Amino acid sequence: SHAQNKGTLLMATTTSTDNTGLLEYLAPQFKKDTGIELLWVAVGTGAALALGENCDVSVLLVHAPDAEKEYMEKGYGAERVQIMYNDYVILGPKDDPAGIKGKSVTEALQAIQQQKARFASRGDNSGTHKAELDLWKQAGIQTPDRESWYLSTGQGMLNTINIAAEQNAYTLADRGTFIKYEDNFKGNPPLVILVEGDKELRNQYSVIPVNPERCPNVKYDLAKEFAQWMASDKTQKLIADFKLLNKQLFYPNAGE
Amino acid sequence: MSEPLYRVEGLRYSYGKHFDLDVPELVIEHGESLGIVGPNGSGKSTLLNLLAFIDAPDAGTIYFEGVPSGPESLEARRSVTMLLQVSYLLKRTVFENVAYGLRLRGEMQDASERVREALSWVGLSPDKFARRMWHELSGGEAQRVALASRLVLRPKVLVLDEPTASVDRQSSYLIKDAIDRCRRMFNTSLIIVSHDYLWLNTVTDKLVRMEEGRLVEYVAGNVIHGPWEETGERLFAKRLSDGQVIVSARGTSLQSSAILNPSTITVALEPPKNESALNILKGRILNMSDEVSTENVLVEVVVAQIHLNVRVTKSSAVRLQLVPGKEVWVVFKATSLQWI
Amino acid sequence: MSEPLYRVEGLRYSYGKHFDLDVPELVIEHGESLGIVGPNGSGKSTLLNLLAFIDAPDAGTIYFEGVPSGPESLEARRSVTMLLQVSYLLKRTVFENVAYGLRLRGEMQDASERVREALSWVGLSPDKFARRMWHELSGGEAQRVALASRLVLRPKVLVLDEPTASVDRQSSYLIKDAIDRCRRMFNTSLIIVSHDYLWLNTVTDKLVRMEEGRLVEYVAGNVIHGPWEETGERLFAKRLSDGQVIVSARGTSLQSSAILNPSTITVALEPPKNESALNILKGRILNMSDEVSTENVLVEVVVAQIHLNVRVTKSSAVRLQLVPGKEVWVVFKATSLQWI
Amino acid sequence: MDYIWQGLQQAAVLIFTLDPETYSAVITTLKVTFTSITLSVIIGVPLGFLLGYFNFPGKKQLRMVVDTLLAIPTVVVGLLVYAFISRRGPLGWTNLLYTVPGIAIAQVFLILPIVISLTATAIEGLDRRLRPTLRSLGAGRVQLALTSLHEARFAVLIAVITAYGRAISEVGIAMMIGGNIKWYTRTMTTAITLETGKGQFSMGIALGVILLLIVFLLNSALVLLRRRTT
Amino acid sequence: MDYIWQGLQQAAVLIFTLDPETYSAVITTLKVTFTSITLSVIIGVPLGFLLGYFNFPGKKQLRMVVDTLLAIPTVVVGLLVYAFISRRGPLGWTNLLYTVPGIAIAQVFLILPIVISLTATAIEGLDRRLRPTLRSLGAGRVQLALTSLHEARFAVLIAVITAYGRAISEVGIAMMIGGNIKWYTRTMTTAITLETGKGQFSMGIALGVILLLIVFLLNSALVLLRRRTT
Ligand SMILES: Nc1ncnc2c1ncn2[C@@H]1O[C@H](COP(=O)(O)OP(=O)(O)OP(=O)(O)O)[C@@H](O)[C@H]1O
Ligand SMILES: Nc1ncnc2c1ncn2[C@@H]1O[C@H](COP(=O)(O)OP(=O)(O)OP(=O)(O)O)[C@@H](O)[C@H]1O
Ligand SMILES: [Mg+2]
Ligand SMILES: [Mg+2]
Repeated sequence: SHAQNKGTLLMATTTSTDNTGLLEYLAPQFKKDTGIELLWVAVGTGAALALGENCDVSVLLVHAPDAEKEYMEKGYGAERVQIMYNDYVILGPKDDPAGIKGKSVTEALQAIQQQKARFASRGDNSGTHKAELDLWKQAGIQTPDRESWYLSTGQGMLNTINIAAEQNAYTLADRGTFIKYEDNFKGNPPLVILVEGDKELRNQYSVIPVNPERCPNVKYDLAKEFAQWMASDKTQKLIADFKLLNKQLFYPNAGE
Repeated sequence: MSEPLYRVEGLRYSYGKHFDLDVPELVIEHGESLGIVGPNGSGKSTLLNLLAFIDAPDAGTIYFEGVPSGPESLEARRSVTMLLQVSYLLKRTVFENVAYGLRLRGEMQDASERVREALSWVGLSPDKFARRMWHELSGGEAQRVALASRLVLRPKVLVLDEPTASVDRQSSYLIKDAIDRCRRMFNTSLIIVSHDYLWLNTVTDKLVRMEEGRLVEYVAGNVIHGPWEETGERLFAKRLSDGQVIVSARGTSLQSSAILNPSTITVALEPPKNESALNILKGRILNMSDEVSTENVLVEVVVAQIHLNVRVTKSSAVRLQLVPGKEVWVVFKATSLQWI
Repeated sequence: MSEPLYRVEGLRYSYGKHFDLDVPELVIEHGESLGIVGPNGSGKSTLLNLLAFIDAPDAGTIYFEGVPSGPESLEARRSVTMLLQVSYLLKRTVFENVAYGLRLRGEMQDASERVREALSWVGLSPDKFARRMWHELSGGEAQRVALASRLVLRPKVLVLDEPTASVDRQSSYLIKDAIDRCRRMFNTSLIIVSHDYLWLNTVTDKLVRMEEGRLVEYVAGNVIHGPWEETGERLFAKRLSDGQVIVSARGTSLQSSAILNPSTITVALEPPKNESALNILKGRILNMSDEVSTENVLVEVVVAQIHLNVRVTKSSAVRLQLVPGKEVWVVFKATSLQWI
Repeated sequence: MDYIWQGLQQAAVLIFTLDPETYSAVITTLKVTFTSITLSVIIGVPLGFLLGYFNFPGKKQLRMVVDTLLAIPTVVVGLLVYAFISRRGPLGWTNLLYTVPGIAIAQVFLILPIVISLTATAIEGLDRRLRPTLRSLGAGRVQLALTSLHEARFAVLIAVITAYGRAISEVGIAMMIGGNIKWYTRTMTTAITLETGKGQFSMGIALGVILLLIVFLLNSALVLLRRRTT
Repeated sequence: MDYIWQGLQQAAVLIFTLDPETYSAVITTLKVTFTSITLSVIIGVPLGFLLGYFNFPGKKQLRMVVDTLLAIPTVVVGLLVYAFISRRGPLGWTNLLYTVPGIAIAQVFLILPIVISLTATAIEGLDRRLRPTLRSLGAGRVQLALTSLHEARFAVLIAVITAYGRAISEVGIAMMIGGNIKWYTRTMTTAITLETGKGQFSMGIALGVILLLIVFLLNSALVLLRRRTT
């Protein structure tokens, strides 16, 4: 049975959720369950947070835990609901010139730096970029900048993967986008996963309804309903079932 | 109305340092027909542009029917229409060009009739030309279309800047007829510039001459330009290409021009003896033309490279058996030249 | 050289259905000076464009010094230079305009001298004008700059389309001198179109007339245009505005035009009696001009709205005491009119 | 390489199946660009006329500013307009953000300089005799402007076509102000960008081909119209 | 709203501290756009002249195609060029991808239609008497073309300025073909897009202001140059 029409809810999100098709997959179900039509604007993480800060959207779906925390502290968000994660992987050319296959993240990054093997960085302050910066720090390497082997692309994930592929470079990517990328190449892409599975590589997504006290115009009720719906068991199952090339892209972890 | 059509006071216009127009006074009456002659660059077109309210003067006022008027007075501007020296047709058909002014005035009811009429006035068959595009015309045809688009407006004042340049002789008389018809039917006043004195004479009642930005009395075309040389006897002299010399009383500068009134020149068949006049020059008659509605004939005499117009009565022309091609002597005094 | 300057064979050019130029044959010799007259729209400019290799003919060949030439023959195009009827100046200074052709030919060594010279030929002081921009000129000045930029090229052939339209009378003789100088100094041949017969007569050796796209023998300007009416006696008649009638032998169509040679007309002081000539018309002499280098005078007689040129000898002009303004009778036969 | 070819095929499929997503983006694109070009013509052609026709002190400087604005990046326009119509901006109450009229209005700022500058150039290129001719025939101010524009109609039309091309091909403003919301504010260009971002290059090409086809049809319609009216 | 003001301040700071990242992006931008505009002028002005000057069968159709290409989105150009110069493309061996010359060449496809179309319009707007005048003065083919362009110089210059504005403000090609690689192929516009994506709106504005300042300086230089040469 269809719920009655309750209007639209505007969300700002990062490009990864949009590009993988997850939202396209969830939105009709959300409408069916709640009568709310979900509309979203896919932008960079920083821009998504800024849109929330400016009261232009009612809810956010983002993945940059540190920035999110700061955002909450400033009182921009009403609450932060953890929804799901996927993980980051280090991709590289099939012939793996720096020989990082199977190494730990720290060792892999060190090898890349020592060999001056090319590495493509998002360089756009996105969740993925911030995670990458953390990983360099953990590996005890000062963040490379003007190194000729370090390419800061300032672009979305998929474009950065493409650049890495063209340049025979390594890169850090979220698994969801990589699977999508693999799909584009009918399962035979020039870049392959070389490092995966480390604990440090987790990529957490959260929903943040915008604080109605700062922004009286936002549809806080609908935003809350969306957060609850995303965290509900039914939706968590839906997320787990979302697959590309028969591979799971996101791992629900609401309430963890 | 007691106010004249135009009353001009202290009119000035200049193009940077190149040229100054200076018309301290000018009155044109209703229904008058004024011809303006003068050499190239003397300011005729500049004056017409001011009188047709196309440009605004730098100083001075033009009273049109008693009202100070200028380019911003649409009322006045619609009473006066001007044919530019190098006419410009809109990128439309001939019909649309001629009808354009009517369209502006919202008088399109009988436009088709009026356009056809105006075209035939200037000697263009409406059936042949009305549908042509603006560029499908010869030079003279284009000029005539431009004229038709002014005549069709039945204006109070028709200002024409060389209407017959590039028009063939036969058609130029056709145009004269068209202009006369306009005068008769709509009591249109005329201000016409032309280098064709003969034609202008037949169209206008009154002629004035423009020289270096100033209006001077009409003196049928004898301007003797500098440079001059100084001679011992307090005189200026101009040496002609065949060695003859024109002498004049001293002027202000060796570059000045002087005017020689055709009535102050006499024609003789022999070089006169015991004459007080200092200038006795040999020349040949090139042309003789009727000064319409007077008893005079204008005789154009070529002296070396200079063309002098001499006014003689018809009877003396007959008495002296003047005929084009004949060798004659022209005689005038050194003091007859007036410096401008 | 045995080959003439121009030999034209079967030349044709048409603008859609509006107009056809048809010149089956034309020869112009080296150093010749040809004048072309004719009414507006008769195809004069079209012919000049072809002779100056600006446009290509639809059919026929122009042999220039024996070589078939056209717009693609740069060599020929550089030997011939043409002044357009409505001249166009490049958006540069006067100096640059006049020097442009020299620049094209890579003859800039003594350009400054040559430009100044050419400007003074057309009566423009180089100091005053050389630095002006193209739009800082009066109509006649612009025309003269355009002419100077042709004269400076010292061309083999100078093609001029109404060089004196909008030029004042005095300057038109200056231009004649400039053209003559060109002929003398560089043996330049001339092809000139003008509506000013008088001036043209003094510049050219030979005149031809253009009518409806065809060259006809020169007949000093008497063309009597249709429409005609039919009369009972196998004649065509044209009623003039004052009621007088011109009669002619039957032509092919009531719309045709007829040519009346000025030599076939006589002037009389009284209406002749017992005359076989059918046309005896009353008119008034407007103008008399010298047919330079002949013993004749051209007398322009106005009969109603029609202007007829009549050729008389100087001696009969004197005998009849002809003078502008005089009333006379013109007499010609119905068979003197030739249909074209 | 292959994706170009696939893109062409896909374009055909999208057209013949009347794909609803594509159809929606086409409609949005047309709505946006018709609005923005109409506004820009209404505002820009008169301003361009004034700039080209009159001489006044500071004209050169003004012209230079307009010419400089030809180089304004779409994102910058997006940012500026966003600053005003964002909820917390002074015009937040207009609710223009993420709407079709919002994109159109922002595009006006992008293409107005093109319309103004090229119209001014068209007017400046007119024959010097036009102004005195029109005055001599008794044209008032407005009639003078209209006829001058009519005389320059081919150049003014190209000004409009160029501006329209800029509007229909821009993506920064449509992204930023429209938000690329599916079924609502997704235009052809934001859709192309999205598909490209997803790596669906052939789909990007397909949509690009459809966009150009639309423009080609519009241009053809214009030519027919022009032929019928002149 | 605040970020506009902050952006202006930040622009001043970036300029006065000669910020190296900004400086690098400015240099890259100038390199790219100078190359692309030079190539486009060399190719486009002659083609525009031919299109505007000659009448030939199919001219109208050709013109319509060029006018349509005025509306080609930058991403589509990026996709097409990418297809050729990607490593797997037929021109992969040129190694143009992610290089400054690569961006410049791709931009040529974007702005060539502008140069061609506006040049053709400029030529078409010339006085009908120009052609016979030049022929009568003995101009050869090339001289005829050069003088015609010189007569239309103001309109041709605006064509070039418009095209340059398009090149310097475009972002899709610089992103796709240049890759926005910091210190190498990051241009002003890709930097602006990046900052905007980061939510650093004031930085976006700052860079936008600097971009416009540069264009303003270029335009002023052009005006001075023009004054000195005419
Ligand atoms: N725009 C201009 N800038 C500078 N000087 C100009 C300009 N227009 C005309 N002049 C100069 O002003 C003077 C008068 O020009 P005007 O056109 O009134 O002469 P005109 O008497 O009509 O001559 P013409 O018989 O040649 O038509 C000329 O000497 C001309 O050189
Ligand atoms: N582009 C054109 N398209 C159609 N007809 C034209 C075109 N140009 C000229 N004509 C026609 O061709 C005829 C000849 O024109 P041309 O210019 O040669 O005449 P012309 O003898 O020079 O006349 P004018 O004394 O008026 O200069 C005219 O009847 C004119 O209407
Ligand atoms: Mg004049
Ligand atoms: Mg002609």
